[in-house]
Amino acid sequence: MSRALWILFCRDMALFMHRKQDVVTVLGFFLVAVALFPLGITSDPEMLRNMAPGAIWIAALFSTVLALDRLFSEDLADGTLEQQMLSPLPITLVLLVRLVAHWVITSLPIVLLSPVMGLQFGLDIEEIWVLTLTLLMGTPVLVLLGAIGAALTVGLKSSGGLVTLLLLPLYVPILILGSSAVSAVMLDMSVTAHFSLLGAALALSLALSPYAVATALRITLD
Amino acid sequence: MSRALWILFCRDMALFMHRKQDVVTVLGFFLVAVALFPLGITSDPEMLRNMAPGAIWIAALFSTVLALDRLFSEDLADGTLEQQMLSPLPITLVLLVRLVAHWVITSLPIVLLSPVMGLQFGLDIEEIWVLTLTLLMGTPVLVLLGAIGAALTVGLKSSGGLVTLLLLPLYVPILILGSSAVSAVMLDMSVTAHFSLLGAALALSLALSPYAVATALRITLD
Amino acid sequence: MLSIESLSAEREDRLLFSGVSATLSAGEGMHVIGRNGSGKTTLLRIICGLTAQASGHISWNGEDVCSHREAFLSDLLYLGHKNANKTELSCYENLRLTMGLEMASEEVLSEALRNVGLGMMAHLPARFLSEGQQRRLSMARLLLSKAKLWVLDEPYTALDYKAIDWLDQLLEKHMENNGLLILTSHQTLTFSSPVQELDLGKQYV
Amino acid sequence: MLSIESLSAEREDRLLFSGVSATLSAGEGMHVIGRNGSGKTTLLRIICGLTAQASGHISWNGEDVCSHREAFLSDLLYLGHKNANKTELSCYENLRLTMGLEMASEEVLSEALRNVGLGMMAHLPARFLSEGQQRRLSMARLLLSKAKLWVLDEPYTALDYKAIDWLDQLLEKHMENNGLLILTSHQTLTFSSPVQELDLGKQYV
Amino acid sequence: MSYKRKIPWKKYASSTSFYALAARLVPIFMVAAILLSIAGLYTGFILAPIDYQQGNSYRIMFIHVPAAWMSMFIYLLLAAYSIISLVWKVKLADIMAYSLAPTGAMFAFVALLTGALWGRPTWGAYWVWDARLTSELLLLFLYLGYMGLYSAIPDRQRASRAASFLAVVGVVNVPIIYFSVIWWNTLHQGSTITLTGSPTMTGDMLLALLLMALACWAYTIAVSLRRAQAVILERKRLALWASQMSKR
Ligand code: HEM
Ligand SMILES: Nc1ncnc2c1ncn2[C@@H]1O[C@H](COP(=O)(O)OP(=O)(O)OP(=O)(O)O)[C@@H](O)[C@H]1O
Ligand SMILES: Nc1ncnc2c1ncn2[C@@H]1O[C@H](COP(=O)(O)OP(=O)(O)OP(=O)(O)O)[C@@H](O)[C@H]1O
Ligand SMILES: [Mg+2]
Ligand SMILES: [Mg+2]
Repeated sequence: MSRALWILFCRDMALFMHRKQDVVTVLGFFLVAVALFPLGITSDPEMLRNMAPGAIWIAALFSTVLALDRLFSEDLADGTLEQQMLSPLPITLVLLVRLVAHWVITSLPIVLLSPVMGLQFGLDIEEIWVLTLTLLMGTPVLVLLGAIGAALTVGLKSSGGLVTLLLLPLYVPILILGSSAVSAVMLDMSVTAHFSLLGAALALSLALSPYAVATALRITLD
Repeated sequence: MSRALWILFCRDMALFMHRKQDVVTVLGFFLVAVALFPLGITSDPEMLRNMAPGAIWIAALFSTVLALDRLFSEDLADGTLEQQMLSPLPITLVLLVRLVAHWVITSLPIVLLSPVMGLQFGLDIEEIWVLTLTLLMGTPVLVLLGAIGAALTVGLKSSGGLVTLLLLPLYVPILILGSSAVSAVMLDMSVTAHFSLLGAALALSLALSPYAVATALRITLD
Repeated sequence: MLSIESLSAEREDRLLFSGVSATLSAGEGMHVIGRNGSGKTTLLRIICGLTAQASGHISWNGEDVCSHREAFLSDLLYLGHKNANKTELSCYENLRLTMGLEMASEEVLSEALRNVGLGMMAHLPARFLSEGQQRRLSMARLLLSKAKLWVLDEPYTALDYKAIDWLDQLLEKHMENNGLLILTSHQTLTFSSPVQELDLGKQYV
Repeated sequence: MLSIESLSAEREDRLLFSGVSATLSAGEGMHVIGRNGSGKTTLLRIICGLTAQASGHISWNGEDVCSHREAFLSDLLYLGHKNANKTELSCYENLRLTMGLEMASEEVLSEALRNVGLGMMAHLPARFLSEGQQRRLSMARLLLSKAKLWVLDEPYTALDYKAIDWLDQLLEKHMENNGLLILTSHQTLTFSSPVQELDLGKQYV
Repeated sequence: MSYKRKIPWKKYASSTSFYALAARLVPIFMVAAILLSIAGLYTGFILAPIDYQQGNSYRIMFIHVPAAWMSMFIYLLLAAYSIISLVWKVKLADIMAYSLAPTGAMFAFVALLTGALWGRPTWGAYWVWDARLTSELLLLFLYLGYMGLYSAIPDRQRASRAASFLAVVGVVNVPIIYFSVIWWNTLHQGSTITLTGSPTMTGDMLLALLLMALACWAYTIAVSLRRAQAVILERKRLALWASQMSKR
């Protein structure tokens, strides 16, 4: 059983690893998005420093959404999604594994890269720590929630925009938690509240989203 | 001939119009993207006012990139792209028409909505005028340039991110021109330079991009 | 032992077919026929539980497939119109991944590929395969699967005559080993094993 | 009148076929046969100019197709493995759009749809069509096209026997009206018009 | 979840009876809406006294507040119907949810618009990222998402299931959004202006508010019933077409 799941995990990893450009793509998009802020908005260091948490979080959010686009769509097109729905393993577990793999591929690099971004914006070590931690706890939630939207819109020709539209209301609280945690540190305020809330969100979405995704997929595949 | 092109234009419009929700989603995405900035960064009106041009331009850029993802990929998947390459009309014209249609559907709404966004960020009338104008002249360039990347990456399964990567160097100048024009107005500086540059970029991309796109498509289809 | 009781399917309030009943015992085959759009694919998908029926029951070894889903799925192999290959993976990897859970060994996999005539291109990305080769690749799964019930939707599509012969023999063997087979095809079949015909064209109200 | 001179194609420096020569005059057909992966689709795509040949020339009415591309394209109709339907458009709209440049009238279009047995679902989004119905829809284009040269890649796929008969008659008529026809299929064909066979299997190195 | 779906064999009967009922109710509520809004506007814009600090601009409240309230109520209603149609597969519930959405979105939009117009004289800005404004904006997004998804999926049964599911997920999310946004607003010490600048209510104002709220309710009921009728008709047509084509 767990072996089967492990194999499944490897399958997804293998699949992704096979298009290494994907990781590059997501990372690149993240970098680009972050880079756009100084370029487009301001080059005033002080203002940039204040923008940093929000900017980085927004960039991370966009890259997540972008990557979500391909979570199910290809598998639906080439028929592998059907096959997965027909695998004897409990579908929620299968999905959970896939989501974890997806996160490892598309979000983990971002998390690991974020400190560099933080430095670029002139954050100091402690702030960078908090930023990275919030991303580490927040991006899984983004993926888990996003998967619901992706499952609901899979196979529709207008995924991209629609998904974002569906997801933003779900994402706002996370975005707020994440970025405001860093701002709180900037003002030497405590961040325990933020982290406990983030943790709660993570636990909840981990527990619920696989079921939600499974239901959504059943609906859309029907 | 021109009649045929007109029909073609209508074809694309019909195609898009047929999924009216596409327009809605592009708009939705744009709204969402813009809304993320205050949510993620700050709600302080003064700072927001300074961010406004950059924020709105970045949002517009993201929505363009997102929409570009679907410019050719579907047509390739369902085989209509081949059929278009086999149409007796000069391919560059066909492509130009398609790009125009694409812009009308996916970018024009954004341009028309931008004044409202401007108000949300507390810009005054003149600044809003300039913002809208820059978007009106800038977004076509984004689409025309983006099409090249889209055509190059349509074959590989990679998402819009790769396109963004390819195009960032091309996009950045436009972004900077657009947003800095508005900032210039804020400081009561002249914006003629910005506009003439934007115009030049527009003319150039209009003239060249169809050929580039055609070549890229031939390569990917082979 | 698969039994279908008075199954009916509707699409957008339009009745596709109704009152479809059949029982399939070990070693038997069922050839679903009917005009284009008569609902063959829909029927097959309903049997697999991919689409919801409007009414009726399906039971596998006497147990309802919805309530005992996992038991049913572990006995089921479904190959649809789309042949579930990842275009960017090589034939070999494709096969390994789909068969991953059975943990087939290297040799077995390559052997299977050789059997379907893809031995030479085992390490070519699937996107380069021709239509028929893609189909052959997805058929290679049949060689490795231990499932008792095979559900195949137009398996002969795009195959050349040699591949068709090969497939026929394979299906024959499967039924001789007490396997069950449900397939749709517009060709006429020639199996020595008992194969009942289910004509949806008739049901088509 | 189409003439192919010593055409050869290679993929990743693997020679698919070489020295393929043929001439096709008005009213004639050509049936390209060969094992899976022998290069039939590739050949057809080369003829249409979608893929570049390794060597050789193709000329239409004596003019090289590369130099006189637009003249050639206006005489050409190509239907590949994929049947170029927009899933979100209705059958009617699909047909109108693909035939847009010919400006066919309402009645003509609906008539064509009725001919391929989609009359009742003319306004159903194409994504709801079954495989065979999708195929029928793309075949409906043949009814409207004025092209002299038809290039069809496995047109019979997923069609039921009635549709196949219908298509056979249509192709027959096309050739009788001095049309040219190139098609691939794994079935054996029975046309009264002269149809030459081009076997790529032999070339298969 | 089980795959079986019972044939709602009464669906046409029930929907026809509903259609008849609606036909009778719609005019009643329409008239009620008109009368109530006239009365409300009269009390609000003529009887009610000028506000000492805001002058006349505060009178927008009589449109703004009911609209804002409605936009929230309707979303709850929408979610409730969605749950019913998801769990018990009641076609009517789905139709009602579908018909309510546009009205809700409209009210949310009106709330935003009037609020913005109100903000200009009161805050000197059309828009501030105040908690309540922001959450109202997000509510509008929720509506748009529901309608977008519904219209995006061509197969009607799937569309209704998916959209209903989304609505349920959304309603779980509404309180989270509301509080997180408030919290955010208190954290970011940005705009300190909130809606507390509301005038102290006189009897007339309360009455006007009440009347307008009732008017909005009547309007909502009338319009959504009408829309539901239209949907039912359309689906009847489809069923007719279906049966026709089944004939051959
Ligand atoms: C775009 C701008 C605005 C939006 C989106 C908005 C939104 C809302 C919402 C959602 C409510 C209902 C809250 C509830 O009943 O719990 C509300 C009520 C109210 N709003 Fe606004 N508002 C806006 C601008 C304003 C402005 C500028 C004022 C005046 C200073 C104002 C005054 C009020 C008052 C007095 C209430 C009723 C108080 C209450 O019921 O608690 N609003 N608004
Ligand atoms: N949403 C829908 N609305 C109306 N009709 C639908 C819908 N979805 C599918 N159909 C109809 O249901 C039928 C589906 O048939 P199915 O795909 O099972 O046909 P099939 O027997 O497999 O045909 P083929 O031989 O072409 O594969 C088609 O007639 C199609 O028109
Ligand atoms: N990039 C590539 N590298 C190596 N081989 C390739 C590449 N692209 C295509 N091929 C080979 O070229 C052949 C393409 O054949 P084509 O699609 O023309 O076959 P076909 O005759 O149409 O077969 P079918 O009857 O299955 O349609 C296949 O054998 C395929 O393996
Ligand atoms: Mg089928
Ligand atoms: Mg082929």
